[in-house]
Amino acid sequence: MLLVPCPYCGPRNASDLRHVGESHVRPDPNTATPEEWRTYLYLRDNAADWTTETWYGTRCCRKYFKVERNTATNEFRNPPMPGNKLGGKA
Amino acid sequence: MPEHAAPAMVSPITTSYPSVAGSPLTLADESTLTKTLVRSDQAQFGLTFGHSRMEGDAIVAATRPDEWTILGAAEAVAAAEAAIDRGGFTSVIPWTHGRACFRLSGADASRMLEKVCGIDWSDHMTPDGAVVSASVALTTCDIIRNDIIRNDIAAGGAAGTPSYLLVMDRSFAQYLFDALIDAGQEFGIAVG
Amino acid sequence: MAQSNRLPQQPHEVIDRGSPLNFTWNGKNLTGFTGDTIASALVANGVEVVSRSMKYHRPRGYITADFWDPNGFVQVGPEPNVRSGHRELSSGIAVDPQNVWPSLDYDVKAANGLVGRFLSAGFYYKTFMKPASLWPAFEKVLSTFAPGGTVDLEAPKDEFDKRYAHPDVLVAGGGPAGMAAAIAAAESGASVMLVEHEHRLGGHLCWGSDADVALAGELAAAAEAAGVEVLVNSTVTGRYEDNWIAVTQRSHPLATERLIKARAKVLVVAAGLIERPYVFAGNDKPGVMLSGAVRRLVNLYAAKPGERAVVFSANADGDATVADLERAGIEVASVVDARSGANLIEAHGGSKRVSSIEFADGSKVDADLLVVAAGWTAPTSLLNMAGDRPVYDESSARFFPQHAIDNVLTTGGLAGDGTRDELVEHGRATGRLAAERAAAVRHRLQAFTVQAAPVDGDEPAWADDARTPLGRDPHPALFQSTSTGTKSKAFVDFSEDISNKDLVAAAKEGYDSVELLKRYTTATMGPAQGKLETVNTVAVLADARGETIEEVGTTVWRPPYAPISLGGLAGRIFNPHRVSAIHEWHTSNGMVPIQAGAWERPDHYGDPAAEVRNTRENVGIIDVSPLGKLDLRGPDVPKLLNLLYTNKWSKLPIEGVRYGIMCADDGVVMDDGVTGHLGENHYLMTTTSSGAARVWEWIENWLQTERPDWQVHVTPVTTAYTSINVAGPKSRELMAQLTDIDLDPEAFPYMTLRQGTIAGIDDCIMWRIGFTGELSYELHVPAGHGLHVWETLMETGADLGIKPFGLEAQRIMRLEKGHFIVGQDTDGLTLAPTTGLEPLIKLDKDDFVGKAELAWAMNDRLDELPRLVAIQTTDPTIVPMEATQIVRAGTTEILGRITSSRMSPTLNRSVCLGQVASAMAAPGTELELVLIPDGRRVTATVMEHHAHFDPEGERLRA
Amino acid sequence: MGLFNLGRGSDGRPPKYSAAGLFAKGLTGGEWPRVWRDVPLKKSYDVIIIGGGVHGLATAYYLATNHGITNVAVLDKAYLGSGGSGRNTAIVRSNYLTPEGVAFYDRSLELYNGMTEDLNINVMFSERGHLTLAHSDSALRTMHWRAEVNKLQNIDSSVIDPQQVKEIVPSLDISPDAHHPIMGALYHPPGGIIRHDAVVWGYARGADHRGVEMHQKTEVLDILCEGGEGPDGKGAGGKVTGVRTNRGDISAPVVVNCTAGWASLISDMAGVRLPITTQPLQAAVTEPTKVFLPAVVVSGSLHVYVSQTDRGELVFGAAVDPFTNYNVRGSLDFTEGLAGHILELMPGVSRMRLLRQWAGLCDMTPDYSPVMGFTPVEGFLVDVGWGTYGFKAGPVSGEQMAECIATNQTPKLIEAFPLSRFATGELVGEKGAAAVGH
Repeated sequence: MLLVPCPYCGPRNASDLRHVGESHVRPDPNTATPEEWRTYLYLRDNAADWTTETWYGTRCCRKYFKVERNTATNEFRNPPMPGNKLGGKA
Repeated sequence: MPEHAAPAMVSPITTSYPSVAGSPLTLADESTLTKTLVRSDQAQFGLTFGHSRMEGDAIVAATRPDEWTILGAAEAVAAAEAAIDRGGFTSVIPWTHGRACFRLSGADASRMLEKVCGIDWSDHMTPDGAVVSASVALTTCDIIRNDIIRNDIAAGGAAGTPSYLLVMDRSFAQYLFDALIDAGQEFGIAVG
Repeated sequence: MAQSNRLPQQPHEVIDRGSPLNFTWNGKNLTGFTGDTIASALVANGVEVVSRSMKYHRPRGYITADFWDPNGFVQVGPEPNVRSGHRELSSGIAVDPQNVWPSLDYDVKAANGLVGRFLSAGFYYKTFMKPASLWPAFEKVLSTFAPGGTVDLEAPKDEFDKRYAHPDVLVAGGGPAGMAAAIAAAESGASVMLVEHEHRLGGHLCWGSDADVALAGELAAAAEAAGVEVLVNSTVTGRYEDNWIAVTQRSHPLATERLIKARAKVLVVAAGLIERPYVFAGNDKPGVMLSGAVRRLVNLYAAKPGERAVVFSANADGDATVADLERAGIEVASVVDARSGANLIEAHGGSKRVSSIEFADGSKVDADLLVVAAGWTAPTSLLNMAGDRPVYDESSARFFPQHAIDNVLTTGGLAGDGTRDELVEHGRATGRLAAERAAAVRHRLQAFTVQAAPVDGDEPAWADDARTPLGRDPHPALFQSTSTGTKSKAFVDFSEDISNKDLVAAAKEGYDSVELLKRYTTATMGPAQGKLETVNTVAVLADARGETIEEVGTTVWRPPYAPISLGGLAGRIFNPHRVSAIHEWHTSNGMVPIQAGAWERPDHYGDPAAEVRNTRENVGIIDVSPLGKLDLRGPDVPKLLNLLYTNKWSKLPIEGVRYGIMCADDGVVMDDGVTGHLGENHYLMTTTSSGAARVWEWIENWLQTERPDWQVHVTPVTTAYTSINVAGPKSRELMAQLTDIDLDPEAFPYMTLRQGTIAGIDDCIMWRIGFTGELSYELHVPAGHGLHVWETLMETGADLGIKPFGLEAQRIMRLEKGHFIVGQDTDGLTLAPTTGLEPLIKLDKDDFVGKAELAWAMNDRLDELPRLVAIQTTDPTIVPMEATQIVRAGTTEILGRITSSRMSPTLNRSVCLGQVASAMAAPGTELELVLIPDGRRVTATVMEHHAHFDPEGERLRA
Repeated sequence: MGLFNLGRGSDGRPPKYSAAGLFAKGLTGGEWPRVWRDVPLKKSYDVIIIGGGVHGLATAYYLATNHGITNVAVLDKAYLGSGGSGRNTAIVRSNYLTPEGVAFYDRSLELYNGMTEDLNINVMFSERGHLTLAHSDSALRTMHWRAEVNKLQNIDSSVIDPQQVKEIVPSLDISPDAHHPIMGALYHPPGGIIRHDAVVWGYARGADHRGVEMHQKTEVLDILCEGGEGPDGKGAGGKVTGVRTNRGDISAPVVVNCTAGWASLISDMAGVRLPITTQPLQAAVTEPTKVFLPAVVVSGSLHVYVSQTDRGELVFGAAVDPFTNYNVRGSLDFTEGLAGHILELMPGVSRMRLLRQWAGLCDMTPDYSPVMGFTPVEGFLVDVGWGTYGFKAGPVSGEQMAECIATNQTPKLIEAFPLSRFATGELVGEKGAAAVGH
């Protein structure tokens, strides 16, 4: 069970939160071209690396917050896990 | 139009379990307590998220980063509401009917919670007064550690006995009550 | 004779000879003692063959006599695949062999042994191909070879349980090093959980010398004294991310198995070593045993593994076995020392038992027991799961951990070799280090966790690993003997019946990487998951490729370390269940329930059609408490509503109620409902029952991430209110008796709300809307008084002919009125304007969710999209089942489908909603339907209005 | 030279597999030739296929057999079948929701049916029937929807009632008071399971016989392009010239991305962005017992599917993990949830033990449908976005991609799946009622 560093609650089991997804910006619907809009809707970087993403504290603080997670190792940073020592992933 | 008398509010807990005096672990239904929800961008009661204290005879708990819950007898809650800072953007919402409330008390209360909730219930991580929202038997609860300070056997033992208030959506209350009674068998849980 | 092979009292035996236990083996009555394992009891009773092998059905006896014994699987009552080498004997159990037919002694399938040379690994990929039509028959035959026991599907479910734990230090393995680590960690102030796979602490000390046994006792007592939580007969089955540790406890008094989920700050792996079988001809014959098996049987259980032994020893444990055998009075015919280059060639013997042993020097010795001490396998599973890739050490002929992992420490045999004292000292040092690091993590956790007690002082520095490493004893590299020219097979994988020749052949075919070899031959795929087989498999492959074990590399050990029962994994199954404040009343008044998500609610009370008629003629009430309700407060609520709904909200007056439809940013319909303006900066939004939680998160998302400057407080009040819809021509008359709110149509018109006292209950909300199409009032009353209001309605309405109605009646009435249900009449691609609500989509608003896509769709491609229309079949008695397909006449080209259909009690004809291609959406268009289930084709017509009944809505505006 | 290039006839074609052959080898102790050759990597090929799984190997096989294009290299960074092809739960079916989906998967099933003879290797296709359980009215409605779409295209698929479900799978609990009552099921007799490794090896062997080269432990580090609008000539308007691997550069006019898990990363190398998020799909297997489960059982709302192999192991799968990541280690939460759901469906199996768990990477697209065919970069084709159903589609994807490459036109069967649909917003209807259906 992943331990997610919620900036409001502290580290929480991932099952108490919901992964919202890779953070991305919503264009102005009045000026966006279809291509820009659908890029916002459908395209993601999906990097196997550090990714800035949004989580929601469904069963804790009910806050949306951004974290940086390495999608290859599932390590978190910013906010840091209470010591990446907790991770010990390789 | 004929007069209709308003009866007392009804708890969602309708099944009855035998109540055993002096059992080591008790679960009490306190759903009819008066409850008020405060949402505010102002500091309230000098309490930050995750902490609670007594405000007179009412319990005041910071249940979310911008949210406070007041629980107690009607008068006590009314008194506590007087202390709300209504400046800034503040909403005071009646919460009595939306939420059910149980009190789990006894020396084994934290070991009991370990069976249904993934939070670390040790004293240093969840001391008396701590407030945490988490999944309890797959139902989201606000849990307030509110140890028994008075010597009260009925409420589950002597002064200092660990005690937790579980506050949850009313519609889940009966399910959760039954689930807790079931999970508590190994500690001889009884209805307080 | 009972227990013919029970030895006289052994100095450190764990059986209680004063407490005999009866059990049956293969139908025969036998006796053992309390403390016996099933295996030791069988051996003590002279049982030599306990199972038949999977492919060749060769007779097999115990080889390791422990949890991992590939031959020791038995059926115990309803329980298949019981590890008889581990499971303790209990009174009255029925133990039976598995994988035998018709009997253990005479097994027909043993005939496979004769054709074995043709059953090379992977043979089934190469045959049973023609004719293809016969494969199912072949398959049936093959499946009778399925190894393993029988599942008793009728047997009652056992009790299973779960718990969480948060130990500072969790120690996996209760041998000398593990116990010492646990003690030292606890003495350093850490909370410690010590998990031992076997039935008692001590590890290999238990079957060791007097001094070994004494030390085991001292350490166990010290652990107890230090306050360590000790779990025996429990296994650390997995290490997952962030030190999430799975422990299977088989020793809980109330539960057959209990899964403990521990978030350990530091994990200490002290799993010890597993003795490795040696690959040589005949190595699977009953009577060939590893030294550990013999020492357990003799020293712990006083069970005699044979009469005349040959010991093949490459290490101290082999040597010690000689002493044990002699002490127990078992003849040791010969000791062969691998360290001086001697080697085994073949174990000869009949089908049931080894009879003589042939050596490399050509000599042959008669014996019925061959003890093999050929070396060790390091069970590095938990380290693999933590990301380590252990490396092979030539001189010690085994794998060792490679990387240091911050919060996973290793001690004991996994870390190296040493004397008892060295192992204990390394364990202690590891325990102290673990406690120090745990303290640092604990300090951080406490500092980061909002509800935790304030933590004082600076965070302890991360302790460096200053342990004196254990040494590594040289050990001969014994994997496979040169069994050339021998007839009998040399097995690498006993449970899968894979010989070294099979592996070499597979490698030569090109399956020459460990993973491909595994997949092709199924080597290491059996119940021990490679603990006995992997290293030998790698060694044989290395030989075949002329490479070193290091070059070939090993495979990844996957969780769990030891199998967990499905019951244990499931534990206590929680199924959250929601009911309204009126639930009890429904149940005692003939409710036929329906499960709607987590909600249990009345589908009807016996006759939904009658409920409809009564509501249309008199008055009916329905409990709609599950209706999602959100309390919205703040000056920016109108902005929020304008953003979330496709229509406009700025001008909704206080006491006004309005319907709205919500889309996602791709324009697809997400939810709908009415929202009422309760007072200044105060609104009540209703959502679909199933959408309540989603819409709440959706709103929070917009407020928190996209519009953080807006002042809106959203509070879920779904069950703060009991919601009751009072519908029917007589509803006004009824309500007039329960409230002093002015109900005059002029004073309280359609699509407005009032707040006040109902049936003596204050703070009720009442709004006039009409999902059913009737004059109706939707009441939202404080939930604690919901039952009172409901019962008062029923009493007061009695003479008006009031009847409750359920979900089904409501569904019928809304369909008669042509109201669609999001998620039933719409789907994951339905764009808002195609639902017939184009007027509700205000593209002139500056922004709303979904605007961009809807604008493009409405301008460019609306006529490419399916439309939601009302449909009536030509034959009014036909009710086309929901999901009935609409096709181009006479073809199979799909043009749409029926999304809702019912027989209308009001119109006495069937009524439908459906999605059809826009070309077919014009009123009057004739459609062809393919009925379910018989495929009969009937015609239907697209109607002008969605509403089949009262399209002008006079009734609800009455 | 490879290690064991043995046993080939002068024509380079090895002998066929047969019972007789087995018998002979058994008597003589003779050896079988390599299943595929181990040859040196060339500097250039006509077609380079990235990904040595079912999709890549099938594409190579059909390029060679149907179109005579044999100067082809299949590159895999690990060993053949090391990705999704060896990690899936080997279920095949064609009872999809949309006409385009049904037609596509039905062709795949057809190819699977003839595969044992086509490839001369026993892929052990077990046509045992596939049940998708419904636990609610709405689920049942969706089952009917699928059944009707299927029937109209002559797919054997129908909705059956709880009693019929019980007759097919006696171990299921159909009592109405169950937490998740079984209210019916979509029954698809042609669905079943197959030995997934055999499919991989069969295509590899078949392609090898016709001259295609398989190169394992050959990782693509970059895709070489020219003329594109992006950096290094990558991106729209450009064309592919080859690939850079850990074993050097290889040139080719056509490069096909047949990877799963890394699909979006590989495409990025050509400057082509994909609408994909990568999420692990977990699976697990129990210890073997005597066979008692005759059909494949799926519960969409419980997110679990199960079948029993001829070896007697129960094989489980679930829904993809709830967050994107590239980690193929199994999780404990998965096995817990899985066991809970299975015991609700089949209380009798509580004593069976979970033996092993693993995960594979799935490339999820917004409309639960693949992305196939041409991209804005000339010569760079994709066969990706296979979500949780890539294995089922392997054969037909290979056949269609081969045709796409050979004819330089998009075949009808995959017209619904172009990358361009995400720019025009015309998503595939599987999104319509996207329940997990494996």
